[in-house]
Amino acid sequence: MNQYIFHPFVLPFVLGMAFVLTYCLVGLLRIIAQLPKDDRKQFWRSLVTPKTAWANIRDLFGDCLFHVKIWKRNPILGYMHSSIAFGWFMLIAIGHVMLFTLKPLEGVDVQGFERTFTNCYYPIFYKHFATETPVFAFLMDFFLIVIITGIFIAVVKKIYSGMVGVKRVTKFGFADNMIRFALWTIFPFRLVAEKTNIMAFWWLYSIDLMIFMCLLPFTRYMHIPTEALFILLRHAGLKAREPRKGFALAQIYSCPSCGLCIDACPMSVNDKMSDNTSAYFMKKLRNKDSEEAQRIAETCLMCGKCVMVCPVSIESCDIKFSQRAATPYNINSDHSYLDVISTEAQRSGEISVNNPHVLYFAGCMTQLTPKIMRAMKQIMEAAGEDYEFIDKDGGICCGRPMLLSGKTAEAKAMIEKNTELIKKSGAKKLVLSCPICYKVFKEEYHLEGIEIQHHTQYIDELIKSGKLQVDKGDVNYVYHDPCELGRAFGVYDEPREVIESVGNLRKAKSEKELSICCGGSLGSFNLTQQERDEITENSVNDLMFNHPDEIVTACPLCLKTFARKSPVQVQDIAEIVCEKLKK
Amino acid sequence: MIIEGKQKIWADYQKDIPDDHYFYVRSCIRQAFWPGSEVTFLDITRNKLGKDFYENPYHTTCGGIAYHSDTIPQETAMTIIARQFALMKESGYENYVCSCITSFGCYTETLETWHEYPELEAKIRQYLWDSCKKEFVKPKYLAHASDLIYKFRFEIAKQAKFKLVNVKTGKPLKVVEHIGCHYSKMFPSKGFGGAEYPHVLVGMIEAWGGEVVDYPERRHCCGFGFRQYFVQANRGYSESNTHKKFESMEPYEPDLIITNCPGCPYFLDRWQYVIAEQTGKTYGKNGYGIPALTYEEVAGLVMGYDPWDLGLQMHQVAIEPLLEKMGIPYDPKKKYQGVNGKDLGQPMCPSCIKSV
Amino acid sequence: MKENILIIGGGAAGMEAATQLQKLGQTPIIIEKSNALGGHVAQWDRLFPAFHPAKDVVEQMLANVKGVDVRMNTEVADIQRNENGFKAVLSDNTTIDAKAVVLATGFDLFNAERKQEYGYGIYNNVITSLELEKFFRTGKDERINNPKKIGFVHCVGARDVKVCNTYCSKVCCTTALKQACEMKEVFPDAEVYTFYMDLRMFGPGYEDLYLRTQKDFDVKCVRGRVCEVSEDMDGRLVIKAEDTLFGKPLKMTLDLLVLMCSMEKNKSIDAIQQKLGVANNSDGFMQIKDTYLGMNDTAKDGVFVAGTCTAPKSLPDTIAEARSVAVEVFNYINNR
Amino acid sequence: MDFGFCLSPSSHVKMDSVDLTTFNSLKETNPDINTCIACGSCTATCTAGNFTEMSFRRILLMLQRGKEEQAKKMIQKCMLCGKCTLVCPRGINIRKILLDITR
Repeated sequence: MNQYIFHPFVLPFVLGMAFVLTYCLVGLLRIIAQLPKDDRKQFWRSLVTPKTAWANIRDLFGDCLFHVKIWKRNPILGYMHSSIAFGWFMLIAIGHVMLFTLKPLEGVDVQGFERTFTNCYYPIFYKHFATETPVFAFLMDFFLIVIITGIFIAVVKKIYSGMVGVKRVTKFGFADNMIRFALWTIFPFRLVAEKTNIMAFWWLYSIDLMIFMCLLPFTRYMHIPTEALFILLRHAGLKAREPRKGFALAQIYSCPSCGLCIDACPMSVNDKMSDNTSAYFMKKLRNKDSEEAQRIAETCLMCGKCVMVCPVSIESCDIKFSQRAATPYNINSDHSYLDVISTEAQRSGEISVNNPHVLYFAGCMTQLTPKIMRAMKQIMEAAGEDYEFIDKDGGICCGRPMLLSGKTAEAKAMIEKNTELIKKSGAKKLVLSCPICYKVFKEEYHLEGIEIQHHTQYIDELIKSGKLQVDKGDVNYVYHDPCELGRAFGVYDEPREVIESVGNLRKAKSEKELSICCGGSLGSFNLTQQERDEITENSVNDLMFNHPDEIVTACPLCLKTFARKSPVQVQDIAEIVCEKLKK
Repeated sequence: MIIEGKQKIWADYQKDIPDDHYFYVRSCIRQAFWPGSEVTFLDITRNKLGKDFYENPYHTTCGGIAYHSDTIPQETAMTIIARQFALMKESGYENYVCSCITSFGCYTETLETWHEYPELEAKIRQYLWDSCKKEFVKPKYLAHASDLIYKFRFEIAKQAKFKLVNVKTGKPLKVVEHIGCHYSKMFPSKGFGGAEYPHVLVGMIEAWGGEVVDYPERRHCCGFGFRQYFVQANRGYSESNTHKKFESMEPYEPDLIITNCPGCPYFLDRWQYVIAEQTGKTYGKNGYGIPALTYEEVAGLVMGYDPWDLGLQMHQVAIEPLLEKMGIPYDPKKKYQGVNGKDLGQPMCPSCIKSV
Repeated sequence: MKENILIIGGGAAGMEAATQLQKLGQTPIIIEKSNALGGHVAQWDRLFPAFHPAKDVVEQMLANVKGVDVRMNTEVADIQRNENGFKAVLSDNTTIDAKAVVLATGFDLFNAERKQEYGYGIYNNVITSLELEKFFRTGKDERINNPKKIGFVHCVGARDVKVCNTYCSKVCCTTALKQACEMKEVFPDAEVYTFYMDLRMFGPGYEDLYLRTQKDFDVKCVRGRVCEVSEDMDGRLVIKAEDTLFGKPLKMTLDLLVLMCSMEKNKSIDAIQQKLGVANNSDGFMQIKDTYLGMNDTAKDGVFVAGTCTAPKSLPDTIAEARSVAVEVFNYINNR
Repeated sequence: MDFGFCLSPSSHVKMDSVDLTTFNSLKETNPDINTCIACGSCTATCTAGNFTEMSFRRILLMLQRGKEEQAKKMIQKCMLCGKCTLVCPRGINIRKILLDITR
């Protein structure tokens, strides 16, 4: 072949490219084939639905190239990512556009297969073979420099992560370190090669590319191609059903192991526990280390903060659920005794037949914090509500813990029994004190015609409607957002408004969607008391940032957990309202 | 096992037994279960040892069975006992010897209770007067018949024709001793050797050449337990107790069990047959059981009484292997011949445990 | 005023009382019947709750008591009260005039033979807590041959109407756990069981010891009193107890059984005690004047008590009482 | 032959022959289980215990006394609500242990 259009140094690149393209294509087909049938149908449909199609285009550019989410969170990291991703994209795009404008050296004319073959590496190595117009030359050099600045930041981040505002970075294995090194050197090599045309650098450049592409499927950089697919699947509205198949697989490969979730995770209070964060969970899944994946899935508090901060929007909690469900415990639950309960409850008059307007379901955890129950009773009395307690003498668990253990069928049985009891009461509104219950009631219960409210919402409504009269005091409160109320349902404003009507609200260091789990979460099976205590201490410190007089929360479990470690009094929102009821 | 430790305890738990002139009362059930035993006892003590034993023909049960079956109140049982004491007084005796362990327990319990509650004694005195117009005097000495054999064990050993020794090997026979619960478990100080390590039977075994087997369930009840046996549905409980003891003693391969209670040898003997029928298991060698004898029967064998005169054919577990071990001659043809050669009839052969 | 004070008993209480009285300018005279000071503590290897060597404590106390008149191998043969206080005749026929008497006669360990069902002195592998301490000190006891299963019986001779001791002996629970841990240290492969009725972890660090016993030493605590012990064919011990938390009787074979013997009042002092007119309480220990404010006083003027002669006590309690008795005696002498 | 009665099984827990495999392997992963002081808090607070005989304290004992099947049967009543873990004075991760028993 003509020396002006071919040189053996392009071969490593071509081989690498061929490999990675084949790999990605097979992977894509596999993922789509693994999707459950109706999910697949939904996916095809979403591609042609204008609304999702637009969202697809928006996110493909916004997330994959510009990394808008990372920009928002941390501009330095945003620049680092988008400079490399967008810069590289531009080099490839401009390179291809340039193909048509390149002036081949005289006497060279390539056609047919040869032309196609050349096209695949020409934009990458064009400088060796041809000259470009000054405009393109500028653009190509510009983006190359942009990329190199991004890489510079990456190197700095690797050495001093604190400088770019990151406390903990993901720990990597050999392949990941290797590909990272390849990535860091590709562009400097290219620059040197282009500027000096020394053959050795062209070789190095090409080999670097090959290393990068050959390692790509086996490292976190697989997220570059997969994320595009993941965005499409996500917009199609799919949910992970199995831990290592279909949609979940797309998510696993989309995880860039960027480590943002590591800092966000409440467990990252020490090195050992930070190994339980989502970044590692995804990595274990990718490496098919299902034993470790299972362990992490069972250790996770399921607070959802990693999902909230994930720049790729990976639903790691869903995957953890499916992981738990994939290897369920052989507990062989026998809840046949539930059948007797309804008749007994009816006979003993526990279930009211008076059709109360409001039915109050305290839940298991609230049974351990009778202060909340008493406060709710007084509040409802003061508001003149027509109410009834459904589980005054202990009730049936809401089913959420069963769900958390991956045992859907058993949870269903409890849900059905509670549904039956609640419906029998004839209430119009169900008020819950426990966000754990709230989540399952909102998501899994079918209580048509019955409004479900957490007591923060309910009290807010009572105050706003004027049914409940409260005095404003001068206590400075800080509010802790329970994970399953805040991040799960965005109930951020109601509790804050309630608190402001009875006192002053101070801000925590991390609030709302960034609120740190109290450490008591039922989501985790494995954490020991000492580990939980460490999490709690960290969370309390965060809440104490502005020196409040009291910590207020809206979850019995958070209340109990904080009370162990808090330097100030911890109360439920219902309690502080109760204290300020107008006499 | 530290034998000095036991000897220390044995020395601590000794009691005075008068040398002669005893008022003897019989056991209700022993006469039916082991008809040779009491006869042998009286023959040995009266004729071989030359002691004065008097039996009053009007004496009755002590009431123990009814008392322990919760069918009569304590006052009734005490009044029956008071009458026995009255008979002793009328006969001019003051050393009371009973054949039955449960009687011994009841007499001891009564005397101790009266000691603690004299008003109860007065009440019983009145009851006895009201019912029988009799007056009693409390015995000067109370002993169980086995205490007497214990006391005279060396004299018996002197007159012995056979020893508790395997004549073929020359080794002492391994003997399990089983004490009736009512002997000293209620009042440890009333039995030779106390409650934990009773010496009454151990003393006989050692004096007559045997070797005592101390096995983990030594203390356990034979399983009679009165109420447990009397109700058929509860008998499994009684049998299980015996079973437990045999399971525990089995590894020691005992040649013989010696007992001092009416019920114990009966249950240790008969339940071996029932266990064999139910589980197919026998505890002696070659499909035989382990003979469970009364101390009088053993004393009789040692002194050379004819086994069939001692009534050993009344045992379910075949006695022949033991007789052969001890080298005691016997006529197999006479096993089921009564007095004057009368045919007693042969029992049905059990299916599991060997009877001959 | 510098007076003679007769201290009967050279154990922890007697030594500490003498030390303090000497510091207060008095002349304490210790009468010790054995040939060494230190009492029971000197027979112990390590002390609960932190496995502190008993030797260290005893040596410190011996150093402290230096200069005190100690009469070893001596007993008080007779004692009379007179107008100057007391006149004691010792077993070596010397006499001592003293202003006050401190009874620091301590305790006797319950004679385990009395609980016949446990077979102490009958079965080879039943030993007492004191003998185990000796094993820890000397490493020698022919009955302890690499046992695989070890049992500890609490409350031997305590809380037991059958031996006429209805009181709790206070220190045996903690001692049992301490010894159980030590056995695990010596025989890491052994299974160690303790049979308790209640675990009375009454002092600082004791509950931590309990937790360590369970967690770090894997000692199994069974709630139930061992009721009988037998020997099997191999000379191993078969024990029966009820696992009262499980509600079922339990039977197991052990290689070694350690009896946690209770404290009883040292009876060798009975005659002198009688002469001094000091009564016993219902537990058989010396009667103190008042539970709260008169724990060192007896009903008799000038006769004081300290340590385990009045009730079972731990070593820190004993030392505290010994110190308080010194102050009591000092005030008594100066206020007369 | 039918006697109208039969040997009754011994009620003794025979510790010499108890199979502790499950308990010991559980101990490897959850050393906490040794620290139970049988206070009964777990049983008293148990949501399922409100309706059934469910008792974690007894489950631990069952495993140590060779009644594994009985223990597993009892665990079936559990609703996994986690109250027991919250009230345990020794900080034992009860819910996790219950799940691990059934692994």
